[in-house]
Amino acid sequence: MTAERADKDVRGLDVEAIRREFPILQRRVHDKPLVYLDNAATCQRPRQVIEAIDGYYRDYNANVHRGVHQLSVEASEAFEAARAGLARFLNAPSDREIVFTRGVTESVNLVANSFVRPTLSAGDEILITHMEHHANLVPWQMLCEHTGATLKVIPMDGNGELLLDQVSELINERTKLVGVVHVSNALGTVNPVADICQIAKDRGVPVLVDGAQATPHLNVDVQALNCDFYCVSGHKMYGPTGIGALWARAAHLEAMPPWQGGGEMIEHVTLDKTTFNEIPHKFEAGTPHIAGAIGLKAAIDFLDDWGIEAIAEHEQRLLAYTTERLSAFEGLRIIGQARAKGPVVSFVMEGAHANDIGTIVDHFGVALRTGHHCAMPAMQFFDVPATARVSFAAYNTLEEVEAFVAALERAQGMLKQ
Amino acid sequence: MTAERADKDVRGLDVEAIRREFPILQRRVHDKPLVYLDNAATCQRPRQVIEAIDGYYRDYNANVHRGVHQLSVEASEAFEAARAGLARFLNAPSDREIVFTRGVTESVNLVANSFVRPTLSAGDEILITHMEHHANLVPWQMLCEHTGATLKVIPMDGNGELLLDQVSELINERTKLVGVVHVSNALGTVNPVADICQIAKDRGVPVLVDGAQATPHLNVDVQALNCDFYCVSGHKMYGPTGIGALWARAAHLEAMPPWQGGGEMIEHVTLDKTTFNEIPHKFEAGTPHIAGAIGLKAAIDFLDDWGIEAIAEHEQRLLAYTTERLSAFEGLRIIGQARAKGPVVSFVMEGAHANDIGTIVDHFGVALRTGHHCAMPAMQFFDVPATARVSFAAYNTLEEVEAFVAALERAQGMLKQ
Amino acid sequence: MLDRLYQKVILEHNKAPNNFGSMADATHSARGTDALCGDDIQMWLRVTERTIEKAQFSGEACAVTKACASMLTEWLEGRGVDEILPAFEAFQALMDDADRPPVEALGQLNHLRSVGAFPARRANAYLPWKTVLEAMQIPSGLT
Amino acid sequence: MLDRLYQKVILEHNKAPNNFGSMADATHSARGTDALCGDDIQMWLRVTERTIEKAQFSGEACAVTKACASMLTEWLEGRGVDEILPAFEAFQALMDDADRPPVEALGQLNHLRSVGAFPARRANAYLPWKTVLEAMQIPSGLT
Ligand SMILES: Cc1ncc(COP(=O)(O)O)c(C=O)c1O
Ligand SMILES: Cc1ncc(COP(=O)(O)O)c(C=O)c1O
Repeated sequence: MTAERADKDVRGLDVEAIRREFPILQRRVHDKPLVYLDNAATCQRPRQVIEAIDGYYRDYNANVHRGVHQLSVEASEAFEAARAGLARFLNAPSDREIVFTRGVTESVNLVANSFVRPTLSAGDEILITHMEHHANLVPWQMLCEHTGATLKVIPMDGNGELLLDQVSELINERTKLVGVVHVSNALGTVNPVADICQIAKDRGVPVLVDGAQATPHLNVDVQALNCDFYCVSGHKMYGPTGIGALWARAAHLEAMPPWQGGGEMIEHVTLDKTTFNEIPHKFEAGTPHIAGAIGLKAAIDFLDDWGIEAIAEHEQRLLAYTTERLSAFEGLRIIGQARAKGPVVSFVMEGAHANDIGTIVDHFGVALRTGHHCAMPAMQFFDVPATARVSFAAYNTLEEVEAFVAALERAQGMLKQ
Repeated sequence: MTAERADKDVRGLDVEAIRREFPILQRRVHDKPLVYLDNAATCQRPRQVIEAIDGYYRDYNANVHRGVHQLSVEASEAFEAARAGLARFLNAPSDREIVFTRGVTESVNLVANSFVRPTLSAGDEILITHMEHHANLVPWQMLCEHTGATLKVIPMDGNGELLLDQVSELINERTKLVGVVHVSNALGTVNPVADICQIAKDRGVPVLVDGAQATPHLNVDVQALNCDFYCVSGHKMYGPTGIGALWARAAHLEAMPPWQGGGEMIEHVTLDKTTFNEIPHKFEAGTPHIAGAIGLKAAIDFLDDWGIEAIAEHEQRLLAYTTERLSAFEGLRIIGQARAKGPVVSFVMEGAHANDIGTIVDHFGVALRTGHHCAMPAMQFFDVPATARVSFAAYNTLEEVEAFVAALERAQGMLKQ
Repeated sequence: MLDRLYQKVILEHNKAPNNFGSMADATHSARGTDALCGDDIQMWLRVTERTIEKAQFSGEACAVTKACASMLTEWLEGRGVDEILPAFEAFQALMDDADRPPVEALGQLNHLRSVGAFPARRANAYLPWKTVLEAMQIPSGLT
Repeated sequence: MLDRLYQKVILEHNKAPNNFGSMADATHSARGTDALCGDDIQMWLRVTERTIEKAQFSGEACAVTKACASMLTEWLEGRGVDEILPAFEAFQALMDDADRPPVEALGQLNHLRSVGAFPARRANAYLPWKTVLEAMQIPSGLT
């Protein structure tokens, strides 16, 4: 670590040094420097992640777990080291509690199918929130449809904060699981997950947390949260696409039947009978995304190197500045004004559809996201068809916020003509 | 394309030129040049695949399908171009029939859960073969266990060839699906898939083909095969880890309910009701493995550039030569002696356990696979606990076969001491 | 390029669309949504003997969709039902090939050809068309 | 390195294992399989008053597993049941640290420490131990 980095705590994040780690930031879009503010959809990858993937393919590419030859041993060790790295990153009690998946979506589907489904009956209830991403909503809807169970919802207020005092009423003896997003991708809200867990656990109800937008911005500690399941997507936290994980308490994983069948998840197979492997392998059927896990480990190292608190502090500065600058726009309404927010600003503007805003600012190099952000019920709650959303990562700067604001002024002017 | 490559049809494959495309082949293992003969487990990646992944992360990394900004447009186009490329590669009638998955395992699980499960009842039957990989066996076992259906098996003979004349007897009005591996990873057998499809289709029974070991070695044409489902793994065909696909007839996909729920696979979501997206998106919940799809497209280009027939011809030469050289070993028995074989040689050797062979030849730089190859029922059929297996790819050479044979002689000598 | 997409005529249709509002005596109607971007429109048609007497639209949408719906409703009036699909096909061809000369029969809808350069926005220009085809139950073959 | 794994004593145990064959009057027995590599052994013990009078093994396995089973059965004879787990823990520690001096109490099992350098093969050296622990129903904490 350079001296520059070592004193990051004293003088904040060295954003220019971070930017140099991201090759894509050299890119121009429509002849303007890229201003990438679509980090909540997927963030960019630092050199060390790209090189970790590259290194695997160039130096020790092999299948894992099943080989005695050197490459396979190296690949297996790197793959398991990634599991251990993620366990440590989430402060999980054991590596065995980390199941690699494609991302949050697959993690939730795994819990739905393997943990909840086998015991869910008509009349049972699943409790989620009004601001869930479809990933933590649709699997439960499908399950309820299938079993006759009921999906119930923790409501929120006009700022996008959950009505915490309603949670204990909404939980009853038929509640089989509470599912809550840690940080909302559509509104930015950081939910009081530990409080919700406390309420739920007092009633003996397990809690699943969607951590997609939390791991890049918060110090996540699954033991402190006291949740049962925590879902992660690599591509949201500087890692590769196609990899993510489910953390779950070992006791749950051990009790859960496998979901997908195939190689790797078995111990012994005959045509008549199969016995399954130990956790977590029981849930990892087939050849895993080896390069993805290795790249994810490099992303965790990236976060550790720069320090997630320092990153968060910087992002919060960008959030505050953006919120302030946007408040000067006529007819602009920020959707989601919770007290605790991740670095996400969703907004609508009178006379300017989000889609048109997106297209126009793109021509000034600014990448932002428009639409429902896979959280349609939240859009319906705020009665907006879509929002435009900017979301930040470690490499964003105040100058980029300025570039975005200038582009947004142009968009507003253009659409007002 | 260089002149060198253009005349490949005249004078066969330019293996030395191919080898230069694979960075890992520069590597040394235990101070010997790497001789990688574990291609059936996973093959190595050519530069163009590694660079395609790299290029995505460095130049146009973004989430797909949901963005109006330039990076997202580029990423979406590349992702959909990969789908189109794979459709063409398999001669699928339409791009809409390609669903991206993690690999063959997930593809089979998708068909099991979404196509078969909803209509399977106690007493129904699934018909597979005795040489299936666990990926095309365990999902059916789990499903049968769950529903009371019966798993039936097409037997094979001592050469590892299916008893084709038994297929029509084994199919009856309760048969809901026939599942067959195109090329066996454990035995090498190339199965007469088109014949099996013909028999099954005459009886109105759909057929799923596990193409994991076929796509790198054969010209696959799903329309000529006349199957219903074809499963592919990227990492077996020079592509990245974590990506694969299911090809299925559009009519099936349209009739199938979605399996995993989440973003991308929906059209419209409210807390009460969700409508699903069109095929294939209905089956692609969550952020896909974008880099993986793009890398897979580069792998297909690699296969097209060099020509799969030329590659296959070269591999068949390696197969024949290896078979001949191994026949000189005392006490060595080749497991799987079908007339039509992929470039796979499984064997056992008296007094030398496969595992020990693997460890010893590794120290001479030779990577081969030992164990049950995720095909335990086939091992049981041949009454062997495990085999050692060499398997070839385009970049392997006769000299490498010699190096392997020399190492095997050392192993035999050592274990005989 | 951006100026061609947000040219004056399109922006004017966006701000003050023609034929905007629901129609009490419609014979045909359909809802068209593009959940991804938040478009949600209703196309209304009054058809007598396979001729479109009147067309309107209502709902919320982005500038491209609104401009297209506005222009399309104007274009539809007086047209035969059987003219719609061929016109839509000509419209799509325009999008795919920037060098193609304007199609006279499409009238002011030709202005929308600039959308072709914005792949992420084409769906917006197609939505009013597809919704009309759905209202008339004409299979479009477009997904 | 390879020579240390396949050293003479290990190869001899492999070719002509001691205490090989099933035991009719065993008081405890368990099957241990490592499906991945194809090991499938049965460990047999005759135990009286928590002392192992006799140990045998049968089945098919690779050289490492066989050598370990052969040495372990010799080692077990006359030992107290409570000595097994501590010995196994010492054995594992040996594997993890090539620099550790031999553990006298393990006797010829010390030869197997060379397996430590072959991560893919450790499971083989552990299998006979784990199977004995299972036969005796002693939780090993090892997965
Ligand atoms: C014949 C066959 N089928 C299925 C598979 C499973 O493929 P994957 O692990 O990529 O899902 C493999 C590879 O392991 C295979 O060789
Ligand atoms: C809050 C939240 N949950 C879940 C997801 C789904 O993650 P993935 O698409 O990686 O499965 C996302 C991202 O799209 C998200 O932002």
